[in-house]
Amino acid sequence: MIELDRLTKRYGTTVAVDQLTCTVQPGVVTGFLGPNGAGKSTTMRMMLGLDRPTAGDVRIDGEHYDRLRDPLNHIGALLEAKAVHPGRTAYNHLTVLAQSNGIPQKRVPEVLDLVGLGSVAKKRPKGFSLGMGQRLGIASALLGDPKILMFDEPVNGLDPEGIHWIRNLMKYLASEGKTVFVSSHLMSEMALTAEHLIVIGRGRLLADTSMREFIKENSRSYVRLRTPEPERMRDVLATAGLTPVATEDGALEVDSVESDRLGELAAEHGLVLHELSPQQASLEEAFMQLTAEAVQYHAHGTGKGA
Amino acid sequence: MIEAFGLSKHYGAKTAVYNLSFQVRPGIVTGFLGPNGSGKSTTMRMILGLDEPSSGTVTIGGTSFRRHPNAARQVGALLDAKALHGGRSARNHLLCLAQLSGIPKRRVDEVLDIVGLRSVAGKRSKGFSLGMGQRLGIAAALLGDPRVLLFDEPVNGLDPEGIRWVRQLMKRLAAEGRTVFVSSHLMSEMALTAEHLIVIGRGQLLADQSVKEFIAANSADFARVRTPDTEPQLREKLTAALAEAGGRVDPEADGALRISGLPLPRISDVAHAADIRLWELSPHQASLEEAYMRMTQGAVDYASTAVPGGQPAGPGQPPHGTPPHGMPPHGTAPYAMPQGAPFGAPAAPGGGFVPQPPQPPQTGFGPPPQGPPAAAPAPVQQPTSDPEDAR
Amino acid sequence: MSTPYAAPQAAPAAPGPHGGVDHRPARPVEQSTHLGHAIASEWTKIRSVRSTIWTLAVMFALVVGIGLLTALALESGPYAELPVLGGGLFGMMLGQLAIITLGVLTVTSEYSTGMIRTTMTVCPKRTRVLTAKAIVFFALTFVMTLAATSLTALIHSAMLEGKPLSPYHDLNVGADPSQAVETATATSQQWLQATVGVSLFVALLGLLSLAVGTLLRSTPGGVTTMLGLVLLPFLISLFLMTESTRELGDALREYSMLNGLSTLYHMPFEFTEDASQVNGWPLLGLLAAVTAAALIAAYARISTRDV
Amino acid sequence: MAHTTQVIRSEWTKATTVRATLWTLAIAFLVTVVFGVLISLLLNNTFEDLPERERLTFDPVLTSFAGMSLGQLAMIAFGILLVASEYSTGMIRASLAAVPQRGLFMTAKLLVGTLLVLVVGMVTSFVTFFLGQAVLGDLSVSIGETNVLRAVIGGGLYMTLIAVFAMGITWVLRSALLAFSILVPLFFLVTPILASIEATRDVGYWFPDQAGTAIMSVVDTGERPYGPWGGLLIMVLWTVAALVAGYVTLKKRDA
Repeated sequence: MIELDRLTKRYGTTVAVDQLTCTVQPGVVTGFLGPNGAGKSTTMRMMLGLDRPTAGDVRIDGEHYDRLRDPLNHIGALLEAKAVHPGRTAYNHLTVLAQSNGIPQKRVPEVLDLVGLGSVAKKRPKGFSLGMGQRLGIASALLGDPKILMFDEPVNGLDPEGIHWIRNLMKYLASEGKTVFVSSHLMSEMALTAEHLIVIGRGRLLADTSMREFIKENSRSYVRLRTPEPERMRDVLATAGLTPVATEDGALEVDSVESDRLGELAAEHGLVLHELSPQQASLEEAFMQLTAEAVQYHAHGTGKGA
Repeated sequence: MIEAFGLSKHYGAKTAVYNLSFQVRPGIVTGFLGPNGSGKSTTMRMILGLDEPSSGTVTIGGTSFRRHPNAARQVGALLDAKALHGGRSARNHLLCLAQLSGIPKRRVDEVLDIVGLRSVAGKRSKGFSLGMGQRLGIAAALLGDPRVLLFDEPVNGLDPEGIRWVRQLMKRLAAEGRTVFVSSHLMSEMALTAEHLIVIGRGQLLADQSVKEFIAANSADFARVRTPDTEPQLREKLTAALAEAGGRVDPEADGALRISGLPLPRISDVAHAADIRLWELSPHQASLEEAYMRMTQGAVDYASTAVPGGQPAGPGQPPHGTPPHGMPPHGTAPYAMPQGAPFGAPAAPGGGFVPQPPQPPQTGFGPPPQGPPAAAPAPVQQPTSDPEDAR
Repeated sequence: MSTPYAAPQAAPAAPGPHGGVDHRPARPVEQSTHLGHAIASEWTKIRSVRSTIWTLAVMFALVVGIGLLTALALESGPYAELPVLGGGLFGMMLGQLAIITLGVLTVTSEYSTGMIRTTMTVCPKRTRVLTAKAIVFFALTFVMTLAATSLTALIHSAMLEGKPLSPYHDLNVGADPSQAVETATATSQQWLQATVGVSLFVALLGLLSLAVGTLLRSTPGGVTTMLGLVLLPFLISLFLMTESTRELGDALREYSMLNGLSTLYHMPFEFTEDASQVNGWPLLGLLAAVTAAALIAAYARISTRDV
Repeated sequence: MAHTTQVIRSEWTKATTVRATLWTLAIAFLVTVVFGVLISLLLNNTFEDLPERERLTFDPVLTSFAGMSLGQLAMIAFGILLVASEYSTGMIRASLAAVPQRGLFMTAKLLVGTLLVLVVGMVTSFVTFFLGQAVLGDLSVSIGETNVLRAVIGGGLYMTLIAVFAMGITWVLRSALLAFSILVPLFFLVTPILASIEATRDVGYWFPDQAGTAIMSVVDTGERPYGPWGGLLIMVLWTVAALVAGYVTLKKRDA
């Protein structure tokens, strides 16, 4: 569990993180979202005691980070992929970290195998690709088998196979009762991974809610219908007090209703359905809606002139 | 138009790219996919004349890159975001590139506007986030208003707003008749952006086809059907009826049914005939990710160990609960598809993805966790998972 | 694909002010580029990085500052111990290190930052880029060192000219300064060598560093190599004083870069009785030849090797 | 305390698993010994040619340590690389995440670094002394003579302190390039020049390297305002000051 209490960080006059209060719960994957410059990285760095808060507090399982003895056994973090000496082999890199926290040596080959770097354990990371660096970073996060895991953009540089793997890994870790805190800009990835969301913009908390709630609250959900008898369907829906909207491809979209009810309605009137699918907006869309004005570097809508 | 013919690149004894021939056509966004180490970057670098091919040729608009009288007016490229001197301001960075290819100075401010970096143009790029660096790289690519654009992982580090912007930018550039060639690992992004795909693995061409064809050829669609919760017997009845009609029916965790091998109207008819009401009947297309994973399995270089209690990396795990709607569906196909792997031979030691049976849990060095947390591991091979079959 | 319902965002964003191909800003189409473009570009590159400005400022401060201190120290003595303009050497010994570093960095920073790939994709004519770099760098460092050496020479000539020559230089003169018949002056040849000559020498040394940087593509590698090239021959020569090796030692010392610089200040390591015979130009020519050879190697390297 | 030993062990692994650090130590040893022997050899052959004054103040111990002026550069490089590589690679974040107690972290690194340079420094000092004396022949002194053991041990201490001083400075500067470009010219050009020019000699003597050198001479030329131990003390003070400044920087600044 990670608790933030009015956490604040100022650099000179700019406020990077502003009175952030929230709790990251164990047992679920919590996504940490925000536009660039929202203060995500600063927040994560303060959690790890790398940056000092200007005011407020952040606690890991009730303790300040720098009070933790062997912190790797409490919290494992992937902050940036290549935080590694290029001349030290992957195996030795992990050994260094393991020794500093009294983690048994045999754990090192274990995590290397786990992330798929077993075959290059004795190679120097100088020649690693971004994806391999990322895997090494993930290995160091898992090293102490901590109860809390923090990943900053974990899929950066990973190939699809790696992306798939890390997604399942995070879900598995959460299902084991661990606290998993992930920041990412990739909404489609997040949607597949996170159950809970913490969204910040300009250093402030914008949302702290479940994925489902978040999408529901910040976008439109509807049911798409397809039937050989669209006219009759319209009438039936109108009678029920619903207003369908026809789409270009001949389907009907009905807002704010459960598909269950539409199924019953159709059956009642003997209507054949060729599709009855509940639709939800994507996380990306919901996120855009929420953070619209918290975006810092707005590109112009056009690539013109280009 | 980019044309590669018999392109090969060896580094010592190692072959990075082997006999690669393809065309990237103007007017559409072409995606360039492949696992890590498959030779994507090397190919990109050869297109741009940074690396010399060991054999074969690659031309842009009929001329090899290094022969272009003014390459920047023909070709714009984003190779990696931070390929710039951190001590130089964004504007000066673009200015020196503009001068190098005789582009007027005001174009610098134009592209800064396009990518939204005008306000930080005078700041040194050292302090830029990855996303800002990426925008600057895109600005540099657009500088010469080129007919051909190459982007390597363009959304890396961008925030959601930026990702969406890049996606629209690339589509617009293509719509203007330019050649847009994009490499990315993010399948969901690619699916939204690219129309055509070139897929390579271990340096060789695996596929050169439209996204639609690619997905169709490499995955299976299915339908999701829900019957009223209140009457469980309807579910049994429907299962039997659909099986009789030739469909393949699998239960999903939330009580819905997953049906493959039958078109939606047919399912509807079967249900109707059996007098079963439906609460949901949604089409699910396989995702590009799933299709891609199946195609490239043999060509993955650094495969991770299976997630404990989960599944070997690969699509097709049963959901841990109801997945958020509309996410790429969990594929029906298990991972270890022999025909999915173009390199049928057993993977080289230390390399290739080897289909793995479900493994004992591996995280944690304490007592092993009790059993897998999710559904029982899927069988490694399923006879019906043949793509053609499922279609 | 997987998000069929993402309908709202599927609609393309509102077209921007410039919608399509036809609205591209009209501007003169330049079919091809030439060296002039590359030079303009390199000039922007070199001036837009703080480290360049700092390095040159440090060089300037070292040369002029140490020159001034030396002049003050020399002025306090009764005799002119050195050639009038010779005191500039000490500042330049340090100042040349700044130029060497800058020369190496001009190329290697492109490699270490990855900028080189951007540059080469914008201008695939690699030799042109190298030529432009060399021209811009040489011109800039030459002008800067010329300013520094000229100012130093002016200071020295103003403060030291007219001091009596040390009696040790002329055994006929007694120990009493007032009896010294000759006073220290700087000939026009000395002026030319201590300003233009030294500036050419140091700028060439920088150019050599640039070539070495191109060959090695590594900042520490380049700087170490250049420091070795400048310092080692002289250091090694110190250890070759025994009879058998003395000749080799003398040759190393005579042709060392430090002696090249020193000679231009009319203070060659090998003491000669006749000051009028001291001439720095041959060693400068030697350095030019070495630099040319290194540049040729750099051209060969840059055009054949993968970036 | 178990925790401290863990961290020290980790730092030990860090220092010994990167080739660059080990190479610099090896180079420090080789350069010092080889140059020391060469110069001793040279002097032994040319002793008769030396001016009277130099023959009278001839210091066989200091002569055998002549290679140290070059060898110390490698020691400085070791000190700089040990610390700066944390920053240049980003490893510092992984390290501080693993050991958030920054004082402990720095102490452990310092201890490991000091131990390594002390051992290498001492070995270098003794080896170069004995080889140098062997080569010096008639001019040599034995380790048992007055002040000689002090000078030889002092040589090891000097090399240790110069590397630790470099570490302290690097903690402040956090960049290898900066540290190199300040320390190398300082010790290789500036202080030797200051100490050899009459006018500036009095200032030059107070720099750490010049002061520290005093411990290595057996013959007191009486030029310096302090004795051998006084000189070493000055060097220790410089080193402590650099370390304190380094600690404050580490403690105060965000990683």
